[in-house]
Amino acid sequence: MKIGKDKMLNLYEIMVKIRQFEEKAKELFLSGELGGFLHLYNGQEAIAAGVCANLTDKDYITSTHRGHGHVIAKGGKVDRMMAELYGKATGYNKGRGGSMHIADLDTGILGANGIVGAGMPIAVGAAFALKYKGSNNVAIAFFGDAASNRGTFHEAINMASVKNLPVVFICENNGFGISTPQSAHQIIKDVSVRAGSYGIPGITVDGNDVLAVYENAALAVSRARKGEGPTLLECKTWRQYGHFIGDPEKYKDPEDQKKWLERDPIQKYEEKLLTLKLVTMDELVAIKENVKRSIEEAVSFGKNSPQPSPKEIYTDIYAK
Amino acid sequence: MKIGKDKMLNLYEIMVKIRQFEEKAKELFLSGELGGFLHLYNGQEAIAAGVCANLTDKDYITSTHRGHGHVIAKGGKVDRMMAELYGKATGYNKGRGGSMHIADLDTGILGANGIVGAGMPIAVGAAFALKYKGSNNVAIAFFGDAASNRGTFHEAINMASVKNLPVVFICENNGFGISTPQSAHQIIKDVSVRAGSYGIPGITVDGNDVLAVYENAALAVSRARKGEGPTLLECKTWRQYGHFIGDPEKYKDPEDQKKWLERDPIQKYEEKLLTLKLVTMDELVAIKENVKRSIEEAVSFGKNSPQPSPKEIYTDIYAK
Amino acid sequence: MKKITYLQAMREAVRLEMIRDTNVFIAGQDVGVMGSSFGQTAKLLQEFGPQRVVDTPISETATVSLAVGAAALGLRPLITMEFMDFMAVCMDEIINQAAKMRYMLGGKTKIPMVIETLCGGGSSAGAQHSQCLEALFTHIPGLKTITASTPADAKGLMASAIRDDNPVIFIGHRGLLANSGEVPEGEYIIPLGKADIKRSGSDVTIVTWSAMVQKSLAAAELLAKEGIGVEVIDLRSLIPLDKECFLNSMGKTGRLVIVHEAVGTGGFGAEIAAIACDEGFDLLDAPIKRVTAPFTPVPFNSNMEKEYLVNEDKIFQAVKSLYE
Amino acid sequence: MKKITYLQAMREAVRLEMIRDTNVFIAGQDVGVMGSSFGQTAKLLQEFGPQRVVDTPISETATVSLAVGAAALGLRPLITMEFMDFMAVCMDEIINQAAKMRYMLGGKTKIPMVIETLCGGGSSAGAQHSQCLEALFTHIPGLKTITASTPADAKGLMASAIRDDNPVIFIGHRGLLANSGEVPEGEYIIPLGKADIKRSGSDVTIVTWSAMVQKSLAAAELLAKEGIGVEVIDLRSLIPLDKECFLNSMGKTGRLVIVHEAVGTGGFGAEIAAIACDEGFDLLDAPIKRVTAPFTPVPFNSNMEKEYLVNEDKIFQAVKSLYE
Ligand SMILES: Cc1ncc(C[n+]2csc(CCOP(=O)(O)OP(=O)(O)O)c2C)c(N)n1
Ligand SMILES: Cc1ncc(C[n+]2csc(CCOP(=O)(O)OP(=O)(O)O)c2C)c(N)n1
Ligand SMILES: [Mg+2]
Ligand SMILES: [Mg+2]
Repeated sequence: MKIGKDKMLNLYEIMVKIRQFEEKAKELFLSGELGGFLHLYNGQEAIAAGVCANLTDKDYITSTHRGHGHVIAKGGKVDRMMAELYGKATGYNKGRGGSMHIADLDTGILGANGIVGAGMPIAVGAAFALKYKGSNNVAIAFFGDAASNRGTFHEAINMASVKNLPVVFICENNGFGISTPQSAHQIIKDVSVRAGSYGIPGITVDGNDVLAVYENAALAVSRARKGEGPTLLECKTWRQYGHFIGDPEKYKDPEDQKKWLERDPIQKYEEKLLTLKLVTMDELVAIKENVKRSIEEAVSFGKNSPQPSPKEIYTDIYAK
Repeated sequence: MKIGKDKMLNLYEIMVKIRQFEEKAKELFLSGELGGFLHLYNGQEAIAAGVCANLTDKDYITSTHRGHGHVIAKGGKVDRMMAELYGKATGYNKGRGGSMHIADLDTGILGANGIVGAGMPIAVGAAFALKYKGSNNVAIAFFGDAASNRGTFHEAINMASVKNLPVVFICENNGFGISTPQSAHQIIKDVSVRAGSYGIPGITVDGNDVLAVYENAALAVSRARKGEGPTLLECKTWRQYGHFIGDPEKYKDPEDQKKWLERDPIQKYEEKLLTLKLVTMDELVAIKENVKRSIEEAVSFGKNSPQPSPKEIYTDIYAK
Repeated sequence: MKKITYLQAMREAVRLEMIRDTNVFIAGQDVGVMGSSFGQTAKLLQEFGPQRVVDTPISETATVSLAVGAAALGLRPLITMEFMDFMAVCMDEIINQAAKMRYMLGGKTKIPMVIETLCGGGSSAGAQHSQCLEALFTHIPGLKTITASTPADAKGLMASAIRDDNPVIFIGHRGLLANSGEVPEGEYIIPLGKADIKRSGSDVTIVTWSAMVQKSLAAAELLAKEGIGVEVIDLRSLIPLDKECFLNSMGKTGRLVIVHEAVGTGGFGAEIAAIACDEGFDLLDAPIKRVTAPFTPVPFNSNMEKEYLVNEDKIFQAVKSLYE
Repeated sequence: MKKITYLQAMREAVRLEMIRDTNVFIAGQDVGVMGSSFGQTAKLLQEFGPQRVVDTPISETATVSLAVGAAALGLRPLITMEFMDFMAVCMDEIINQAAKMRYMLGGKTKIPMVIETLCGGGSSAGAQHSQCLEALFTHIPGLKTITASTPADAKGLMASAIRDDNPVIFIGHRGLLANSGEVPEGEYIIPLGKADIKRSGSDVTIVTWSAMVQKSLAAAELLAKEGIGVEVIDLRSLIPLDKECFLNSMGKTGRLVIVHEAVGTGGFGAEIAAIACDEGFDLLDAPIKRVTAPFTPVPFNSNMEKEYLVNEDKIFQAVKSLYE
């Protein structure tokens, strides 16, 4: 797989953007500026970045409760996102959705989702429509290891397989569903083996290696674009924080946590870029600084945007 | 696997009993004596017979809309069943359930079920209770090929696997869900491959060969009894009639129908018993005659039993 | 006007909308070769091909969500669910996804989709194949919930449902499928949210829908003989609800009886009563009566089921009780 | 009496019942090591072991059915569902299996099981984590549906729910978890089906439940200052329903206001109104008012959510409107 320097730096920038967005969101949440629930994506950045780098605005994704990373990688703007976390009128959902429901159809983001496993079959519906219209665009469903035990996983993938739809199922196996370790929710080690139930390819990759994710997602996306049907791609990773901000994480083994933090996807990628001499440290720092500015702008955009009128709650329940 | 003559004849008798029960039910339904929906088991007798021959009254089964065969094989009495088809007070459900809901907890029959796929996780619950109580009894879930695409299939088997429960999942793959051929509802050929998704054994057997079913079910049941967890056993078979009585079956290829009728499970087994010289034709005829008498008695029991009082509908909604 | 059956009318509306708009497609179990269990989609596969008449696996959650995703991208799915009871297996997809998506997105999408289903008892189909569960949907903002009592209504409302830009639950009734009646040919649209006065009268208002319209009309006939003039209002659309229609009628009659096949407790009839005794309180001369199924599952035995179901006599008695 | 929180009271009841009857077990997501997201099952794993405190995969349909099967075999499962909204994913298991099994079997089994869930808004949790969906269950014969507004009620009703031989939906409220109050120590049972008069008054009857009890009491306080005596009835158990309690109260007051957090249309408040304007018609001096959420999904923005939720002022205004 050939990948140019621009793309490689782009992957880096996106991962950094996700990381900084999440750190800022955490800070704002802990200081009481943001409400609701906050599920952070830290540690999993390579997956959203690596997968979405294969997509255009005309491809679609469905996301999860842990959706910020997917939205950023798919082209969501951090200011509109931050405004949505603030519940402001300028947010992607005009303040009506919040962190768990960010969506933007213009960039192909069908939405984060508060119901675990609900996004998968919606992505199948998007893929159905793309095929129906004769386009060669694709749909991507992101979901977690624990979500792979919901009936929707099974029904969605079987439907996609039997209808040969252009959809890629991305399992982000971070080893936990809230406090429940993978070994307590399924006895299989690799979620990708479940592809066999639907006669489709199933692949497991290192989800902390953005290039591995990128390359394998490229293959899956290209299969889908060529009309060869769905793929199940599992990316092994680690949730660096608790399930939500506020979770004391007592169930985590500190050894595991340590081991995985040493394998931080951004750190690892930085090292690779430097080792390959593709960039200088200065370039990386410049990227980070740039991102930092954009996140700061996003925060002030969110903070300073107007509140929606409370009376707006009575609108948009029905179309027309 | 050793199997004595008595058991072999017993298998035969049960298959014959199921067949005759179904033929009689069809006749009564077409003549307008029975109401509701009627889904017949003809052609699949070897499965219920072969599986249930491994069970005692203290083992449990959950069944489907096509449940008569399972109930008979599990020890259900044909007179109480026929009375239930008639909706009579003496029926297993006092006339409140009908064909699609026959149940009898005393013989471990947790019930036919009108919702496709609903029985599987209920069997898992029974298995949970059996393990909880420290017994070595098992639960069996019968279901069809098309039911294997419901989310309940996935959730039930994963739950059984991760909790290591004593349950056996019996897929009766008769090639259709109503009019939809297997190839149109899933691209896999063998439902048993889905066992891989749960790290449990998956086996496919000829569902028209009662001894093959018996032997493989014996292995699966004994695994479960020994605490070794669930098995997925797929039995390939054929629904000799339409989905329900009244279905014109235009979707069936007459060639397939012909081919499968030649492989009728009862016919084949008769031939085997005779070839092995285990029985004489006279003995077989005697069994059939006996069964015929019992079915006739069942019909007159059903017909002559009292109607439940309509006012009874207001009872038994709640316990106590 | 041509006389056709309720079933044919439903199918005709679907067919005409499919001709009119290539974004309309059907997905459901056995909709193709078999034309569905009751013939709802007969021959549509031959006319529109497998891309637009899509047989699905028994995977209701995936099927409803397929519609949600496809609708968000501009298609207009019609999903079939042969028995309303089965909708329990895909409630999340209906009430948490389809119903809420537009709102949660700040109004920046629409989800035009129809779930066509059949409800109703009377054929010894038992507790899991006979329910009228409209009340599970009328409580959910974002859904429209409609019913039809005649072939003409079935056609006009189905066409409107398909053209509507929101998720619509179209609830047909199995017991009405074979009824025939005059139905306008060609394009025929009945706007959602308009009730229909199926019989005029000035003494008592009956508010009802679906198969209970016929039973109410039969009871009204009997009551007329006793000198009681009954106005029978067929709500047709439960959400959106045409409350002006029944409040107006109450202004005339001062008496309200609500008739539905579903279980009474928590049924949609309670909502009608609640509106009536708030907004129509001053119009009321008598208690509001509901004639409904009792609070029990649907029994199999046909005598039991008769006891369970609403019939003319129960309606007749309820109306008469207002005069005691 | 000891003062403990609502959350502690729920947990205490569960714990005592687990000590009392070894057939009682808990199954749900993260009930073990984590003790559930809000601490509902804290330390029960340590006390009762993994056989009786069972962490489940995210498989609600399998979990509810596990309870149904286990209950049919004589165990007494308690299933936890952290947000009531999630119950949409296992509706078939609740309404078509658990609720109907006993009836369909001619009464020859019982299904003693509890689903413990939490409802309610007020924390910007959004449209899929804030709903009050009791009306989806109160319409289903075979289920009992109960709520609790105080720590003492939470304890007494939870204990009864676990001892009940039927499927019970126990609906706690997230907004009440941290409230504390006096709770009897040791075994404490409140029979299901008995409403509780939380405040006496002779001018207006408020029927309410769950977190709206507190709001209603607050409004009653304000109304008292205006000389309006409000009787606040906490239904506690919706099914079975203690209609005598509110009909009696109406006999005294002649005025009824119903307050609930759920969406009004098709909410359980409609059922109360429907009963009141049938069986209590002659007692009524004024229209029946409902104070509920509007017909919209729950918005995220906290000002919007405030606009959405019922509060003291809305209740106050509704009561006052009866005097205009
Ligand atoms: C149907 C449903 N059940 C339970 C929940 C509560 N819940 C939210 S996230 C979560 C864990 C999800 O784990 P996983 O799918 O692995 O994703 P991760 O959180 O690890 O990213 C649970 C149980 C829910 N939102 N929806
Ligand atoms: C959830 C649900 N969806 C659809 C149906 C309607 N239905 C009844 S039987 C059936 C086909 C079942 O096929 P399979 O599981 O292969 O069993 P078979 O009928 O072949 O024995 C369908 C679609 C139902 N009862 N429940
Ligand atoms: Mg996870
Ligand atoms: Mg089949």
